[in-house]
Amino acid sequence: MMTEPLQLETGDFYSRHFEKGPREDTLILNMGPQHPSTHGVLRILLELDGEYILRAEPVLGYVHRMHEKMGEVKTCHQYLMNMGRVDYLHALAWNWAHVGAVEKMLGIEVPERAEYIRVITCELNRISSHLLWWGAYLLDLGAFTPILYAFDDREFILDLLQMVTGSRLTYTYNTFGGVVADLPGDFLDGSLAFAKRMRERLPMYKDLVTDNFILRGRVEDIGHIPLEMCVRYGATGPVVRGAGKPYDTRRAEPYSVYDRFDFEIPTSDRDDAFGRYQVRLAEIEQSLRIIEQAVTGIPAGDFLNPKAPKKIKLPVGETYYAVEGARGKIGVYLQGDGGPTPYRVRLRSPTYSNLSLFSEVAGGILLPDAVSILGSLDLVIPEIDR
Amino acid sequence: MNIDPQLTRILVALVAILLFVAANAIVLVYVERKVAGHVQRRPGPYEVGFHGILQPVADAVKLMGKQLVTPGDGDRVIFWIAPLLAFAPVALCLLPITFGPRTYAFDIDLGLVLILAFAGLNVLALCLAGWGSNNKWSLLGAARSVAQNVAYEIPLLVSVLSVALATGSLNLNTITLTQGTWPWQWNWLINPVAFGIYIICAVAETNRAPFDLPEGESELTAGFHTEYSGMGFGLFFMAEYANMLVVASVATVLFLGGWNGPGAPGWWWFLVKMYAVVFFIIMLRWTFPRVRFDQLLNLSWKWLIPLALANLLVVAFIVKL
Amino acid sequence: MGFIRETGNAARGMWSLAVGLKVTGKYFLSPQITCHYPREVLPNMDTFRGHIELIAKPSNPAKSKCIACGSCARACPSGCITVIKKKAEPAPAPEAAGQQDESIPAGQKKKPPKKTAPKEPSLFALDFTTCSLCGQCVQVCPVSALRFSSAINLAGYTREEFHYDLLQRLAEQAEK
Amino acid sequence: MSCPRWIKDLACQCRTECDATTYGKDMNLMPAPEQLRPAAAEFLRHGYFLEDVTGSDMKEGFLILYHFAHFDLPGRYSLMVLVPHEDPRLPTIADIYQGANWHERECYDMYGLIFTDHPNLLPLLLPAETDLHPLVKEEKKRRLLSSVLPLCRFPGIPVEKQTAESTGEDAQ
Repeated sequence: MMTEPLQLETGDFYSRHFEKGPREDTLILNMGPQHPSTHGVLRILLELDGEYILRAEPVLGYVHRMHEKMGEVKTCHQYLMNMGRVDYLHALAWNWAHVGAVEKMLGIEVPERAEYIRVITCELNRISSHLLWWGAYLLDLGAFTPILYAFDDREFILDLLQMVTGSRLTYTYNTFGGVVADLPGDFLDGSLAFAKRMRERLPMYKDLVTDNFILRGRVEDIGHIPLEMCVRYGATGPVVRGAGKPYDTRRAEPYSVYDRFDFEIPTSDRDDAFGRYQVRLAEIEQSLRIIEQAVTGIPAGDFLNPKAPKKIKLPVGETYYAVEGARGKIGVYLQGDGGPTPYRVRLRSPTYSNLSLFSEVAGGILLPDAVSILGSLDLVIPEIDR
Repeated sequence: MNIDPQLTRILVALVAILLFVAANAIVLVYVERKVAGHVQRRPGPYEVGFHGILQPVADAVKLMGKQLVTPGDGDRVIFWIAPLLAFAPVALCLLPITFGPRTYAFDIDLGLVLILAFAGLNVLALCLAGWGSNNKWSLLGAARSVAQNVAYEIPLLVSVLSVALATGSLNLNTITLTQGTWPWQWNWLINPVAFGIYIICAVAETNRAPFDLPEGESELTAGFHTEYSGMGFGLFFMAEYANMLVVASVATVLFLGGWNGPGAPGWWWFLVKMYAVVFFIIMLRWTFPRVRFDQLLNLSWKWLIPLALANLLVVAFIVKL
Repeated sequence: MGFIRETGNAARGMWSLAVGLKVTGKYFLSPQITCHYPREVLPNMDTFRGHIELIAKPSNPAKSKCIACGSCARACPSGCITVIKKKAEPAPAPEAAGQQDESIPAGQKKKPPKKTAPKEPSLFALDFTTCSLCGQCVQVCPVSALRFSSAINLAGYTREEFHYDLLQRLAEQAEK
Repeated sequence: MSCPRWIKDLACQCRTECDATTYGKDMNLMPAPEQLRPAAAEFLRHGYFLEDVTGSDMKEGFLILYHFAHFDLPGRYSLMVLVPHEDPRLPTIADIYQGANWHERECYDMYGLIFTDHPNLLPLLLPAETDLHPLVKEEKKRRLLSSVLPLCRFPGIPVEKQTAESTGEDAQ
């Protein structure tokens, strides 16, 4: 007996909007929300002619949790834990952004040692985010082994950060006026040992992958994002540095003690996926340099400003605080009205703007190239949907 | 009624080969996962049986246990013929292969032609699978597999032809005999270009390693076997390993001197060389990313075919001298 | 001319593939680095933050330092802590109460001095299903009666198995 | 902080300087809705990129902030547009800054702001069928503009002090 197929009404709200009249031989395809290479619940509506993409339209909102409404309902202390869940790959940068915004508004001054601790842990977190990006990008391109080698190194960072913060992915370590706990004894030389080991491993990354003939073919000369497009879309981070502009919030709007360390802002002049790839690998080395300088230069002293207020009442006014995350400029915009909860919290997530330029870049490319470009943008979908 | 002794011999050989292939497929699944594990510095299957020996058996039982699902308004007949068709030609391909001086199933003069004829049947199975499962992703996978196999069939034939031309016969036994006992007398050093082209085409023909585009997981969510689960997927999986066996055994016969070997020549040398080639193909998979589709075709049409033809000319010229 | 450069690129490409194979070959032969979880356990499990637990009084391990002020319950963003203060004993000893009544002239009826409720929780429950381990309760506790346990291997079939009664847990620890 | 000359004489209703140390911004410009597009075009011409578009619900109406920053020059400038509650309509800048396309769709999601001739004004983050705007506050919770952003002057909005009791009372 033949069960007659369910009469599903074809497509949903978005695919009906995506269809533009009768099509002769093109194919409307849903890439996502369950797709192995969209790094989470991102759905992209594609109109394919054979394997060439005519039109692409990302559809968002599958992992939207309304972080900004929570910001208006919770007190500042309670909102700290949300920051770790917005972008779990670089949670400490988001922690720092929110804490920095409130400190700037209230004028809480952070002791030296806390600033150094924040720099070290944030840079370690940036390296772990770049390592995971590298492994996942290679997985998208079909190489199964590099992600295991990247996780081999990343485990060291997670152990170090677990020693300090107690958790491995979603940290709530920075608090208003400093950090929650002081560094345990063996953290500093642990991070130095990690830096040394990582430097020995980077040539292996280069031999196995960067010089690989097949990878070069898959990554070079696709996904050209010129600087002018970065301006129109507001793309920041490795995307704009890949386009040749050394724009890094740690240098453009120096915050905390970053102006004491000397590190360069790696850029590349080829503005394609391989340029962004090179920029991120170079950034791992720069972060190692920062960590080493910070570890040698960390002063003693208290890790939390004793006069930091226990109950935070945001004063009247607004503030905007930007931090350099692994994926770009993270911004927290607060409006206070004197009450215990902020009046408005706005989270500027870098991947949101980085992904918005995909539909312009994706015109006329092959499907595997679209996967490669998405990988080179280093997407974290919860950060886009917030 | 008397049955022609030749026929009984072929039937017995077919059954033996099918058993050999089935056993090998199970072993190769285990070997591949162990190699993948060790390359990624993890133990690989460890829990089921001692060091995971029974893992392939557990997988097979699990796959058999699963419900046979046909996708909604997919073509039921084509959908279920495809896996059978993928597995069928393997036994025939291994028929003329001479495993040892006396252990061969069927000594016919056109052994090579028989193998290459049936090797092409695999692409039909992938195409039917892609078309039958009424899924956009499988359709893309099927289209890719057809273009890929067509593109890589020609350089395969031409490189094999150059070897056959050099030895003067298409009979696998004579090809093995013409190669001496020592490695430098084998064809892979006499005719290295053909060997290189053959290996690349062999890997592409079985949709393995850098050329696994028809079932490119990260792009096409599993390509032509997206809708297959249970024994349908199991058969495709076994077919892939069986084809790898075919390709490796043809490589050993043509280029690595078949059962010749320094010590006492025999079928064990053949197995050692075959598994070496299989190990190389497995290692390829765990090292390289996937090639893009147009690069795949460019590689064949622009590089391998001209190179193979040039090689054929050179070999013909040398043979003429 | 282009053809020479092409073959040059191809040759370098082939060499890079060989280098890649050498790297994976080297790692194929090097020892494994993973830890077989059920048989071996990583040494740094104690620094990992499990769910919160009460700290016992130095004097009496069965009693917690908690004064049931409820500031942790208020500070918790997901409201997963419920603290109930212990009630005062309902009936003060009859003769003590009766005697005070006569001594006070009937006119100014002073309430008998109520026995003050002891500063202890009668119930300290944690709903670990919604806890996000942010540590606000540990920070905000005036007498620092809470800390993170290192209970990591938590498994359960129903949601209720993750509703912990921390007082009972403290009592069990006291016996050990 | 010296603001570039061309920002000082941008056509807008009024502007206030603010020091970057506490506000993180150098100048707030308050253009009228119809002056928004030329101001945005002017910012693009000088190479400023749009950081984000933020909505905020005040007593007087919806306040929409556009933050601009530059890859080379320091300083952040914001355009603030006030739109009444009953008719939340303002021109889109998605054709000038394509990055604003999503931001505006998100403001449409959260506040119900209508951006006239936006290329595809569909809900971005919230489910398409439901028509709810979560970030719109109840009337009781809304604050006067002057009590949240004292530096902002909009013509026609009297700058009377918000009565003391409402700022202090607990928002919970």
